[in-house]
Amino acid sequence: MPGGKQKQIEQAADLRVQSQIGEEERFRDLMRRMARENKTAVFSFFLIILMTLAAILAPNLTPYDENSMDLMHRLSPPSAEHLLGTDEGGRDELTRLLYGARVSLLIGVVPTLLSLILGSALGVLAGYRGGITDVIIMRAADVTLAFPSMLLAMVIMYSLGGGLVNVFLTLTLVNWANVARVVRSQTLKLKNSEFVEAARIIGVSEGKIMRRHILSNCLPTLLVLFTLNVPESILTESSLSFLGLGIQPPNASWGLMINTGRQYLYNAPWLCFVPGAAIMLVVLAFNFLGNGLLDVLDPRQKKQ
Amino acid sequence: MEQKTLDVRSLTVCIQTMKGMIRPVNDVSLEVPRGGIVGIVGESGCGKSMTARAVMGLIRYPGKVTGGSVYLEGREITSLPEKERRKLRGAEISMIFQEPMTSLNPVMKVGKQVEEAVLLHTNCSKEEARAKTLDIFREVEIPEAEARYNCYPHQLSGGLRQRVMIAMAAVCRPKLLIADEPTTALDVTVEAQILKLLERLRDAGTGVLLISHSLGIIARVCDYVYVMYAGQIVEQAETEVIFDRPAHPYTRGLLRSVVSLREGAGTLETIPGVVPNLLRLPAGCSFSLRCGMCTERCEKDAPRLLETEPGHKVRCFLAEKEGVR
Amino acid sequence: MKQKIAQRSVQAVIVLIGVVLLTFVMLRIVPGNPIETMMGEHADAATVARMTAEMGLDQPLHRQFFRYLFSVVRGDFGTSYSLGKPVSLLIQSAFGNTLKLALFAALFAWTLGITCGLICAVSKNRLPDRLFMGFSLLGISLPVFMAAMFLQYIFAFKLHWLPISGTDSWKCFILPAIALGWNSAGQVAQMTRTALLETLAEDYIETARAKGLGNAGVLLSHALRNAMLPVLTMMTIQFSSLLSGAVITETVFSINGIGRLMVQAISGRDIPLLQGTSLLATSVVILGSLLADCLYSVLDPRIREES
Amino acid sequence: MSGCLLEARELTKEFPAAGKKRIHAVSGVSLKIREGETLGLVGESGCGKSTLGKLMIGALKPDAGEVFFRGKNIIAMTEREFKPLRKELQLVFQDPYASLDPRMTVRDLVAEPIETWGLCANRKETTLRVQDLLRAVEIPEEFLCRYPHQFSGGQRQRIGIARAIAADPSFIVCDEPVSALDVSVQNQILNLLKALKASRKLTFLFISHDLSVVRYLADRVCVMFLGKVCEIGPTEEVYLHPRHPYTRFLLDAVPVPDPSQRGKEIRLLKGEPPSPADPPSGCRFCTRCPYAAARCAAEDPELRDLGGVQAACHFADKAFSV
Repeated sequence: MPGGKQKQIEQAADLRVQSQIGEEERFRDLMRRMARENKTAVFSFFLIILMTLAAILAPNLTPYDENSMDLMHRLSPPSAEHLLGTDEGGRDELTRLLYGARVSLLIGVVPTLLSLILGSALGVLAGYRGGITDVIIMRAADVTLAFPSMLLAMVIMYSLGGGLVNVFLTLTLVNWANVARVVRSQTLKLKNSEFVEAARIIGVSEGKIMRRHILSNCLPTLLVLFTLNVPESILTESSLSFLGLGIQPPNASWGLMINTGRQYLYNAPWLCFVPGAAIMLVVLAFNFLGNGLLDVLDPRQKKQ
Repeated sequence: MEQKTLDVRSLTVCIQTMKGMIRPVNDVSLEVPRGGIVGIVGESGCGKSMTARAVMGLIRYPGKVTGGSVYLEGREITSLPEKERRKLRGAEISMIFQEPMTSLNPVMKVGKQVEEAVLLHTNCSKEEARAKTLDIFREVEIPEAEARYNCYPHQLSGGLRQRVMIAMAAVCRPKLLIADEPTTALDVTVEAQILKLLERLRDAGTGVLLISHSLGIIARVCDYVYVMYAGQIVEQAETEVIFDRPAHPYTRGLLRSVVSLREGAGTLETIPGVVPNLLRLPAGCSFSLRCGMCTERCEKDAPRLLETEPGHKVRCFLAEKEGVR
Repeated sequence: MKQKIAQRSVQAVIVLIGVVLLTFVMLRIVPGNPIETMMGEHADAATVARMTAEMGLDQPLHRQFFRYLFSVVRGDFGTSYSLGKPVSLLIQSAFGNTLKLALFAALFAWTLGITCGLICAVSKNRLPDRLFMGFSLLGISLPVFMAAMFLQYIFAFKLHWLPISGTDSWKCFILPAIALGWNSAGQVAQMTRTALLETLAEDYIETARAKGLGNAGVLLSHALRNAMLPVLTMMTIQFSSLLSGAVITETVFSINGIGRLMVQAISGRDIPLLQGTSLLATSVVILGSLLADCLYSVLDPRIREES
Repeated sequence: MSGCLLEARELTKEFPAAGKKRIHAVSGVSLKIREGETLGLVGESGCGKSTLGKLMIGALKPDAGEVFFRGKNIIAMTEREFKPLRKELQLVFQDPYASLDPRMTVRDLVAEPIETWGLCANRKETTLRVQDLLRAVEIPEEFLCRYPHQFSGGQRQRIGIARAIAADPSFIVCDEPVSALDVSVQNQILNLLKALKASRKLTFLFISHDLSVVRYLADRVCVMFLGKVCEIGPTEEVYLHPRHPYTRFLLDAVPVPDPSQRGKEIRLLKGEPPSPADPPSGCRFCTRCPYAAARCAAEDPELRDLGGVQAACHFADKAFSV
């Protein structure tokens, strides 16, 4: 997660807690407002849907098989037959790209969801319980955050070994701390907010307060974290695969495609730049969407 | 004729919002005589702060002054270029705000913040500016002025911060001081001190435009009062007149709903309903929805501000009739 | 304030010990004996056993850990399995290159980022703002390796303006620094914009205007200093993301730096080297955040008071 | 005289503050609240009146002292023992914006206490009861499924009140319930509170910084300064014949909407209120009090009975010429 963003998410969340002002506080209204004001975000949203569909329907969209080699047509440049050319094994690049999208999108979404669940559970617990629970959880988060994310991912991948499931695990372990920190800081604010105090005075039990009043008020923030963490996961995985530490062949993620294409950078540059462009497009779309959400959920924007 | 410090004529401010155009200040005319305290009173959202900002020239996008003129000692200032306007701000007109907690720069020593105004508007050296700052600190009764000069805002109490704000506003001896709810965030005992300070400035010849929601404050210090409702002035008169014979139903309602300190009552008077949304103002009189004496005419036509007796103007059809009679 | 810094330092040391423990455990749970992996198939059982004992790998894990911790405190990071040299020596020779790369990249990122951020904030929601913000998002979304390869392909391979790889002259660092700084520039730009816009909406800005200051005056004497405070704290995260990016950039441009050393350590299953480099990288991040904290409390009188 | 519902004995609460200081929010406060009365609690910001309110209903644990509810010490109780009393002691908050969970509908908000205490057998009954409550606070029933942000400040405060009375409490602390509202709306809420008190036989602790509002609602009034009680007694008596110099100055400082008083010289208190983190020794008012003698700085005055009114001033029985 880009550092500045995290800060902004935290601040926006804090402000939402402090000032439940405004007329359009409901989520549905906010989404409508975003749709109205931020066309880029809407466009990005549909782009993401489109890419997801393309990934799911990959077998129906291309006549070629993902893994069938055709050594006669190695490294052929883009043509009518192979729209994006072929790779070093003569496989159709477009087909590989579509199938790679499955892996890459999965890698974006699954570990992000896992880290959100883990991070928000630990964050709420740390923030609400305080004391020793808080110290232990937050020190663990500090240790995680002390690592440059790439380095932590490399170390974990090294000890777990390659493969899809391990990539999921690794990215979850890399990302949870950020989520926990944001959720904790929001929980601290919510815990002292009047409506939580009101619930406590009414006699609502702690577990119910955490679920009903705190976690549900964290949801918009979690949504922003989700949209901004997905591209981060995709980027980290592609970097890992680029170093040969991520997905193992014959599975294809976009990062891995770039890794293999790199050897042919000078005679078949499309093998690098096509999946690279795909990564960029997806990441950009998620970032635009996430920023749109953040803007619309940030009460400061409304003030002006 | 009495010398006027401020003369505002038909000032209108528009804001283009997502849901349409609103007029938080609608055709407002007011005057502040030299050495007088004039009050604007109204509930939240009635446009009193916006009027003050428009006079200062501090309306920012998406708000816009769309009409009217402001004369400062006979000189029209709304048509001045921004650069000229800026020279007036802080020197000839200055303003203090409601929240002394957030109105001072947190990372700058308070002395420097006051000094900045001096350096901006006079050609004096740093030493002279510092001396002036310390003088004004003593004048607004900041104890241990030298020590306070080097304090940061968070080290001062609310009352002291408001004094610093007043010092900053008064340091260049402005002709007009606009005080936007200067005591709302303060305790009553401190409030009384700050009001005293404003009276002292008035005695020194500064015209003061005091904005408040509290009739008590208005009664205590103002000579003349404007009552605002939904962006318009609905009644204006000398303070005694307003409290003695209010003519507009809204003013009457406001006065009746003041809870008395002196005697307990059975049930409190209220004005039914809430302040209307500026986007959905009624077609006729803007107060018609909450008015107990609303007639058919009130719902259709908007009344004008008419003089019922010398110095007493009311925006109400009922008062018009009385005036004729 | 001193007390607060001391407190934060203690915290930093605790985190650092946590880091050592985490890397230690992570690297020891790898299946297989590292000595066997290192020596390959030719190793006979006796030699492996001797080497294992020599390196203390036959001892219980907690004793190994404390042994390592003590030697680290003494400045001894062990000997690299794959390169046969002391880890501290390897790190020493690589650190200079990474430092140069990171400094160039940071310089690039901060100048570009802050300038863009300022332009955006001042022209909020108008064309320059939209343009530069789109640009900065592009920066954030571009994977470091793509930027690196793209720059290398265009400016070194096609145009021959700059060297493809190496560390021989300062010219060699231009492309890697841009590739590495690109990402951070986007982040800095966004942060600067947000922080400045937020500051400009504060009440004391209104006071400054009421005082008679113009746009430039307000910006210079009131808004910038307050806005730069949160931007400064970003330095922490910048250290971290620059180091992450350095791993990739150094690989692409064949720069002998810490990042490349890490990649080598991983491909050579070289535990002491990996541990040493990780420790260095995390220390830099932790130090960076400590520095940012100190700076913040120097610049913000409210925090200076707190302790 | 009716029986004592709630009694505080020597309540003390401190909060940690920056730089190892402690904020003395409430210092050794004792007071009794009689069944069915409204006790007004006035004082300036930071005098500990909100903290005292929360201590009285067990929402905060005091550092020292006891609170007796119907003769039982609720501070010494375990959580399980206290639980059934929880619904007897309720609070209406100052800020009608922050005290309602923005993600819940009005129905859910008002139903929460009913469901928590299992007062209704099923959903339908609960909804019926919620409708009754909303009727009691004059919120139209058709707003049942709306969210808090769709209401004005006054309406939100009504919802807050409906929540507080939902479980039929016997004691409610009203913590500045009208200070965030406009004058015209403020009176509607005050009238509502007065009416509810009569119809539901409630006992109020009404906290406010606004002396006029307290005058309207309270049977007795308690004036606090820096965590201590200065004066307590029947409202009329305290307002007409204040014994404590602080009470006098406070009453004098309130701007009265009567222009004939304009220009009349009022004597002002000197200086700023001292910080609750660093209260003066002896009488806490002594640094601002124009009548302070050497004894005031040395000796903390006890609350003394002065003909129905109790005041904590060494010289309370002498007449001051304010």
